[in-house]
Amino acid sequence: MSVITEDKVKRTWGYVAEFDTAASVYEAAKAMREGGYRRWDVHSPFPIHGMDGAMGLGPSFLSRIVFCGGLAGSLTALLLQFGTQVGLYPTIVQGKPDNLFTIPAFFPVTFELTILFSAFTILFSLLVIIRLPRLHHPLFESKLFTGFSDDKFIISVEARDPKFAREGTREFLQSIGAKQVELVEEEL
Amino acid sequence: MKRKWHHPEAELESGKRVYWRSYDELQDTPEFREWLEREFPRGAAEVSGSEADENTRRSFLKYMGASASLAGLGLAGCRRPDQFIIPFNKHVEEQIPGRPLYYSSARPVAEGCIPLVVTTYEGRPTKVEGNRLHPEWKGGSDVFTQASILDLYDPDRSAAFRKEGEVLGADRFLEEFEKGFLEPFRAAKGAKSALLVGASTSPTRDRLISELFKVSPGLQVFEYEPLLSLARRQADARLWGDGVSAVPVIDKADRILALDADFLGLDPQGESSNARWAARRSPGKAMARLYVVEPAFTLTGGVADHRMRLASSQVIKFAVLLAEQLGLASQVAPLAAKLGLARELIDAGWVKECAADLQSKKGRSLVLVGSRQPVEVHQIAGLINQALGAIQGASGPLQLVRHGRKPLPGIESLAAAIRSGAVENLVVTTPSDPLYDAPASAKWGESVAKLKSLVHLGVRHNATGRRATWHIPGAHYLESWGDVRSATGVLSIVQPMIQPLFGGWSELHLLLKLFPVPAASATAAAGGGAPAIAEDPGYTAVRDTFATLVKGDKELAWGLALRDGFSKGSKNPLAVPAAAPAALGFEASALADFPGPDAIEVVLTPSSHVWDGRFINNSWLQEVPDPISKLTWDNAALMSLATADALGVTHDGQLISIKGADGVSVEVPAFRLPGQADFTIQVELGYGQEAAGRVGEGTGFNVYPLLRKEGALICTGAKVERTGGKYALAPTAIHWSMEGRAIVRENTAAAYEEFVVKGHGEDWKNFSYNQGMDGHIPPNIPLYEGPDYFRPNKDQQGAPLGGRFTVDENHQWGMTIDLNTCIGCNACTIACQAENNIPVVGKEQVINGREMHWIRMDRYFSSPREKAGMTAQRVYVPEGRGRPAHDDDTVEMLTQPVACVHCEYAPCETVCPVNATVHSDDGLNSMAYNRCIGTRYCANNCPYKARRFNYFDYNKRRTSDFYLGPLAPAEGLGMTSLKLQKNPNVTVRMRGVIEKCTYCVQRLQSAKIDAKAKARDSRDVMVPTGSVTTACQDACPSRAISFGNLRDAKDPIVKLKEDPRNYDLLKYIGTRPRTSYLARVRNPNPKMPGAEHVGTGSFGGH
Amino acid sequence: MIGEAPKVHPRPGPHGGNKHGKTLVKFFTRGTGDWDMGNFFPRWTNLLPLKILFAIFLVATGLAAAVATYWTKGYSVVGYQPDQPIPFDHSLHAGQLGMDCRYCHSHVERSSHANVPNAQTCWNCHSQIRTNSEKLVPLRAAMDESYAGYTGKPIEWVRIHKLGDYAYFNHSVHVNRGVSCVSCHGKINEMKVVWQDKSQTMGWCLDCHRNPATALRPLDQITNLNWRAEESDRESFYAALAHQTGTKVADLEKRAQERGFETKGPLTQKEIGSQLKEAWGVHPPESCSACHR
Amino acid sequence: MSTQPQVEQDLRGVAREPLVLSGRDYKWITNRICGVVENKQPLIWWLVAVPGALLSLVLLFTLVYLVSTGVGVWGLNQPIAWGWDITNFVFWIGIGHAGTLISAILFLTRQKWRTSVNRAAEAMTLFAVVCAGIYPGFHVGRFWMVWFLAPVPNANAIWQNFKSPLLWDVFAVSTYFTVSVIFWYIGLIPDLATLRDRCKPGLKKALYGIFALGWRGGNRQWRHYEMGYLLLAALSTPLVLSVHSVVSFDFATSVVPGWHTTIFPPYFVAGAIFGGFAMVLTLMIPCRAIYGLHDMLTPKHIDNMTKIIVLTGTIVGYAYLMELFIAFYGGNPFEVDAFHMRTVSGPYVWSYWAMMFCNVIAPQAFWIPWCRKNLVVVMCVCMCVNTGMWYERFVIIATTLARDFLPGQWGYYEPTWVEIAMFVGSHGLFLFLFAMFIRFLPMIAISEVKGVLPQSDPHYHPAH
Repeated sequence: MSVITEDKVKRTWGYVAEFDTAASVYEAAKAMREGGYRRWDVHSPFPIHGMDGAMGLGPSFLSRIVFCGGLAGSLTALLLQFGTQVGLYPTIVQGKPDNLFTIPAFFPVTFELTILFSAFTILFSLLVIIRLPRLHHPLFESKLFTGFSDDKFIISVEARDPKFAREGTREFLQSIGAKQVELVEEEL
Repeated sequence: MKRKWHHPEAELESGKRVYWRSYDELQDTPEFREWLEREFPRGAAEVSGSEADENTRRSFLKYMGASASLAGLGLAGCRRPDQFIIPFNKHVEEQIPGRPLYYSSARPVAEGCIPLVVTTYEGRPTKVEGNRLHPEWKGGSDVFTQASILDLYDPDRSAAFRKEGEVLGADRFLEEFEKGFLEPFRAAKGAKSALLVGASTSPTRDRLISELFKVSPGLQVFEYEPLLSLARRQADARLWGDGVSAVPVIDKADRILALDADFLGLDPQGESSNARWAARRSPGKAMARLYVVEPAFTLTGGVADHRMRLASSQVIKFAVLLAEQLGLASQVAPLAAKLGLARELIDAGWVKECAADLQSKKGRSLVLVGSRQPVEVHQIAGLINQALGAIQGASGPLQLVRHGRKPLPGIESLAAAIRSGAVENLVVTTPSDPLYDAPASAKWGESVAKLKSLVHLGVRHNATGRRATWHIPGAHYLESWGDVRSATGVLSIVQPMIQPLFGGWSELHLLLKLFPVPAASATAAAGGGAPAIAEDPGYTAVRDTFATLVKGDKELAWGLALRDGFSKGSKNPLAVPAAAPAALGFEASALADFPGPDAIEVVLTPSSHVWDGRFINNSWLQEVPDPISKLTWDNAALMSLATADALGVTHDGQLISIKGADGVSVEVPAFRLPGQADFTIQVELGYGQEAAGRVGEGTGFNVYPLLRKEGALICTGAKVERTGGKYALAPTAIHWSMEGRAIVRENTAAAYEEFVVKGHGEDWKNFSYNQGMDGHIPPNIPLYEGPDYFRPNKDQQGAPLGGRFTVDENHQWGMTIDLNTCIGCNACTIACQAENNIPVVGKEQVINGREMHWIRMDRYFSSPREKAGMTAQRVYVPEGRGRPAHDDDTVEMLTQPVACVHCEYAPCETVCPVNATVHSDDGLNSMAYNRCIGTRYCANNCPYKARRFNYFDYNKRRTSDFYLGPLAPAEGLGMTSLKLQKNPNVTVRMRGVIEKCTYCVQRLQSAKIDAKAKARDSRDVMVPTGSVTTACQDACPSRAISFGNLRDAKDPIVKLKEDPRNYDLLKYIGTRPRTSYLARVRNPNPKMPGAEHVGTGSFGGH
Repeated sequence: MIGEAPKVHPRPGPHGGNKHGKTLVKFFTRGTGDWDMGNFFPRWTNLLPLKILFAIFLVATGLAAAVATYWTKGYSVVGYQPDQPIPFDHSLHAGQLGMDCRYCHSHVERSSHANVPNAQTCWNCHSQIRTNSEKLVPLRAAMDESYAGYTGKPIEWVRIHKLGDYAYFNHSVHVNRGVSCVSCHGKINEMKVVWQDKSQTMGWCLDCHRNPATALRPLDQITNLNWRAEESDRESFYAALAHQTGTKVADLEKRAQERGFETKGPLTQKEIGSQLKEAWGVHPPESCSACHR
Repeated sequence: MSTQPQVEQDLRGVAREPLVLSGRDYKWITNRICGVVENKQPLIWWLVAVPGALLSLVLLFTLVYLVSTGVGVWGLNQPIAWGWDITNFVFWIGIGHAGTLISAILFLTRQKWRTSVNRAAEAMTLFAVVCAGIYPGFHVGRFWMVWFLAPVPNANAIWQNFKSPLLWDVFAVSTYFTVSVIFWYIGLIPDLATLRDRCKPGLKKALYGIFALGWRGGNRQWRHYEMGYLLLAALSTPLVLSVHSVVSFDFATSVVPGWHTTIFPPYFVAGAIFGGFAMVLTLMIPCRAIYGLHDMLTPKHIDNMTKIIVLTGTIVGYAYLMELFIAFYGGNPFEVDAFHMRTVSGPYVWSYWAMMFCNVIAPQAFWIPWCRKNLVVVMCVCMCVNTGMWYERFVIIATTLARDFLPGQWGYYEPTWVEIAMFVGSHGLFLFLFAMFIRFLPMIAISEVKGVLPQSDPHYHPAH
């Protein structure tokens, strides 16, 4: 499904459809899901409450990764402190022990490093999961699309979706309440 | 991977001034000079003041022995600059690079000497300590002696021969001096010439002067120092005959009455009085009792059992009243008639009980009189002492020593002779500065103007030196040969440690120059040895004298005297007094009235900083806080609170003008202190000099104008009023009260008897151990056991905690400070400063509260009224001074040296984020300067506030340049010679690091290393008992500081730690300090008025 | 409106930004023109973050490795081999001629410093031997008063080993307690020109202070730089040690066994060191104040 | 204030007032908030930014002077080794708590009104932590050796002392800063996308675009994003509490009477929230007026925050009294004396009572509804609290050190011009950074405010 224009090869990426209100896009999302679409998304200026359910998405699995990150932080901190204070070069400060009993003194740093590692895990795993940074995206070719960051609600459907049909999908989108529908093509 | 670096040909700095000189066998050979310059290129570079070198020099300076180190910052990759090691060409005997050498010597003082052992590193004397072998002194020194080493290196010392102010080279000066002064002098056989010398007990000087009389019969000799007690000499001569002085032997007295006599402090009498006094203060044994009558707190008054504050001019009345009580009424009758109100104003009960107590210990009682008291008081005291049987030859507390020196006329006679034209040429060698400190009666300025020529020999280029026709730089006592007798006559040789840094002459050198050319002493050849030493002509003179004084093998005796620091059996004989001295004709002069608001009494005292002014340029002394007022860098008019109120003085530092009886007026800042006699103002002499040097410039106020007559240090009838001005004083302590906390603990001898001697079980704890909060410390229930430094490591691998940390099984260091014998004299503070390279910060920084002394002498006042109600003295006066709102006769002074106490559980350690201060295996709280980043958290968390922070580059910059930072001149000090004093075994700290007492860890380490090196393949690595001492311990004149190895059962410290008086400062916090204190014991006479308050300073609070 | 074909612009291909030589700055600051719609960032920017990440990783690793290698005393100090005024050959004197270290470094057993010898020490022999050698000119200038170039100036040796000014090392305690010269200075007896052989960092000091057994040797072998534990005779070592400590050889051997050493075969440094440490009570300090004060 | 009658009406309305007034829609919100960034800044902005920049230079100069010359340029001395340096550190760190706290705790507790203030508060947090970090960093004697605090392997084979509260501080503060930056940045991403999409191509668009990371606002992103944000909030909450607790450990774990107090951690945390909210109000009330944000920063917001201030102020007051009571009841005379000298007889009594007035008395005004509504009163009280919180730290640090165990080493401390200049300079830096924030970043979280509009509920129908 490629079109050759001048010297460029273009490929149809999909459709974007614009909605005016959260309520309408919510209903439309339900319809999309019921319509059997798989590769589509709802773009909104803010996270719409209940949209996950409407789109049929489960809860995020980010928390499990972060737990591992936090655990790594705790262990790093304990290892660093115990290793240096008891293993590598024990020193006597204020008659405090240089064995297991000294661990309570390590709690603050352990705690902080747990948080720090967790936070970094959140940041980096979030970026990986949502595939950002990605500065160039076919959706940005669309005129309609940028409205998502202002006051519009956008449903995008990818051409790769098995249910995608050049005309059928447009009509479907219009039928579920899209105010405007635009074909998005990407250059190759 | 070997890489080669090619270094450029080293440039030899030739023609630069070399300070590195020493009397050593090979001294002054080219090798030696080269060695000195090359072996220590950094030292040499500093001496030569090379800016380039200074710029590359690291701030952590270490004056290493035979190793050169000129470090750059040593960045990676870039090679450090090449440094050189320059060994001697020929070996210098006994010199091992890196090891100190110790020599005996003595510091001459007016009426005797302080025998010393001097530490030298490769020819540089760095530290003086009391000579423990000396039969009379047995170690110990004083604050001036400790600081005298700094004078040696004072860059502002007189360094040039001057003719009429113009600097001449030594050779040219000698030539012109020979022609211009010496030849005419010799030709005239001393006619119309006079010699003005300081007080000295040097047999060689006496011999030279008497020989000089023979060849120069016209010569006259005078003696002057402003603080000599002419009255005492006069009284001694009248009472016991010429050439005899009465020397108190304090440890033979059971009862001592000090009449305005600070014999433990600034008015020393006898020998080693502090140690002797301390020896008699052991509770449980027969304790001596000390009564003090004085106008203002002195160190002696501070430790007195009973103290009466009484104007100095009224002490004579007290003496008369006492004499009456002791049955000498007839002798003092002419004075008794003039007592006036004294019978009412002086507490009769006090006098009576005091007299009774003295009487009760007949033969063991002693009355001492202060130097400034008039001759009458000395005479009365002499009578009393005789009546009390104090004079019993060698066994009595007062010994009549026949020294045989003839008294010399004073400066007033000299001035008269000058004005009359009898003296035209004057040679001044006195260590004082007559143009600055001569009494008004001498009209010295006027007299000097009449002189044809004035020769001045002085270590300082002072006012006299500036006025002199011929000024000769003097040699420091560590630079010159000499000899000296102690008060009882023990002969010591003053050995030079180094050639005169600035080419100065000793007094003997100058005297010898006055002889006709084939010098009298040159006839006696100095035996076969050491020709090089003969460079100082004093050497032969001293040896000649010595030869006349000893019998037997003179060579051996000389060697022994040099080694031991004294000549055996050289004590002066004792005189036998007439059975009863004839009634002495008292001058029936009028006795001064009690001072009042309109007629204030001004007492001029020696300064605890600058003595009579001669130490004005000694920054250590300037900065050490006065033991009582805690003032630094200045003198002030000390007055009681009542006096201050009467004069309208509301804040310390307000300027007052003191107008003497004859109209002379001086301006001084006021400073209020408790315990002073009302309407008596005490001011220190010696300040406000114009020709002072960079350190002393602009410090303090000159009160010598109030000195109207020689020795007239008590000025009555002065008018005092505020001038409206203010002056910034720099006291280091702003609080008087212990706030009811049992910090310095004391109790009475009776309580000791009750609780310790006769007590059972834990009764002893009631004496001092349980004072304050320590009586109710809750039990400590730890989760884990802390390290036990006294439990043996199970195995070399094992540790008390199961961790890796092991303790040193041979050494655990500990210290006790006996507050009973510590009088608070500061000798330890200065000794510590000298030993540990502690910088001076200057007055501005002292005002900012940043003094660096590792030992701080805390001083508190307490009185029963304070104890009665704790709120009474919690009055905050803006400017940060908490003032007790009381001042009464029962006020007591308590002193306590506080340094790092080396807590086993040290709060400072746990808070350091970078492990810069941790515990060592031998129980030290060690401080790694090179790891410290300077968060100062440790200083905050130290309950003893013993940590000092280098807020600026104190060692690198002049005190005036601190705020300029890097903009200040790179070598801003202009004081390079001062660096030669530094102890090479102690890091010189840079800015931004904390420092504190280390227990002289350099000494401990070197002792441990020596023990190990000696042990070789044996396990016996314990440091021999008593072989390691700390600097403060060595310096303490009363042996209050004990230090030792707690793991060595033979060490006395172990016993002291078990003393019932032993207590830990702030034990409540649970820091387990290694330095503990022994509580003070006062020995009040229960019959005395106010006796119930004595020794209760630490009672009542917490 | 729906389905309107987007405008097509001549624009860089997938890798155009780079290929067409546009600098990033130009790219970001290009004028608005007709770029009001469409992707602002070219496609290649999508890979940019990964590339940057990778580059940072590479640079950081390289930097760390470089610092760890070159910014250490091991690199900057070890191997320092300056020219000396006299090319004194240790391999000849201490090696071939077998002179004891202490002949020249005479105070090493008494002082913190191992002194560099006085010129007199050299002169003892070299007033007789090789007096005319070119190499010895500085010595003659210092010592030989009959020499034309006599100056009396001492010889300036270039310092090789230097610790921080705040570290107080003491030779005497080491050489008297079984630490050989070779432990810190390497095989000087094989060096023609001396170089620094060990980094002499604090960590390096501590390695030995924590495990002194790795360095201790019998006291008569301190200056024998060729001594090897493996070549020592087991029986005589134990006999001497037993004699010195007043114990039985059997006890010592039992101790060795307890420590896990073979009691047969050649001795090892570990075994000797551990026995000597025990026998002499060697307990090197790890406290700061041992070396810093 | 055309909307005022409307507001009044709304306030009189039923149960919950709307969080955004005047029935504003998405477009309006976008335009209004982005407008602040896109339009020219008003004169007053310049009046803040330029002096702020100049004062930052003063700070820079004093820091150079400090490091090159020595800590002695401050007025510190022997008993008082910490003065304005650590006072300012704790002060700024305290202020730095409100931001993350508002973001995190209010987020976790579903306080939707946070959306209007959290962005600015978080920015304030960061800038305050920057200001705070300067002090402990530079207060050390050898600044060039500060890297000793970092546990890196080194040739000396020595390590840090992990038992030191100061080292805990290093970890806590740096963690706090890092996590706050992450939290703030993650929150910013959607808004940066908004700005990006509104920008014309150019450098600005490039920068916003880069930092927006190509955000497309798809729900498949939002769901992870929301989880990430929630987790960060969950982590930040204990972090906030821990940081000031750790800061308080600097004092609480010491032996100094007046510091050695177990009440310190909660007391410090409450104080930090207290001071932080006051600072948020101090900054937001002017911003609201200048940039016309009345409909988003409603009286309800201010009312809520003043209530928190009065609550935390009372907690702090309780802590003050409790300290005194424990000192009295504990019977440790050193502690009794320490507090006696703090409150009655010491050299800094005035600062104690200044603190007492500012922190405990002044906020009591907020019990009265009129005071909570009157912005002048609110501003005055907030300024009082800002001052009072500074005094609190000064009282704790200086008065305690000036009078501790041994009267022989008691002292007095006053700041030098360098300390004063640094203090003023750090305020300049703070204001400058805040002005830059206003200028370049959306000061209200656009997407979050949109999210709390009634029409954002997918089940919202205007008819009802």
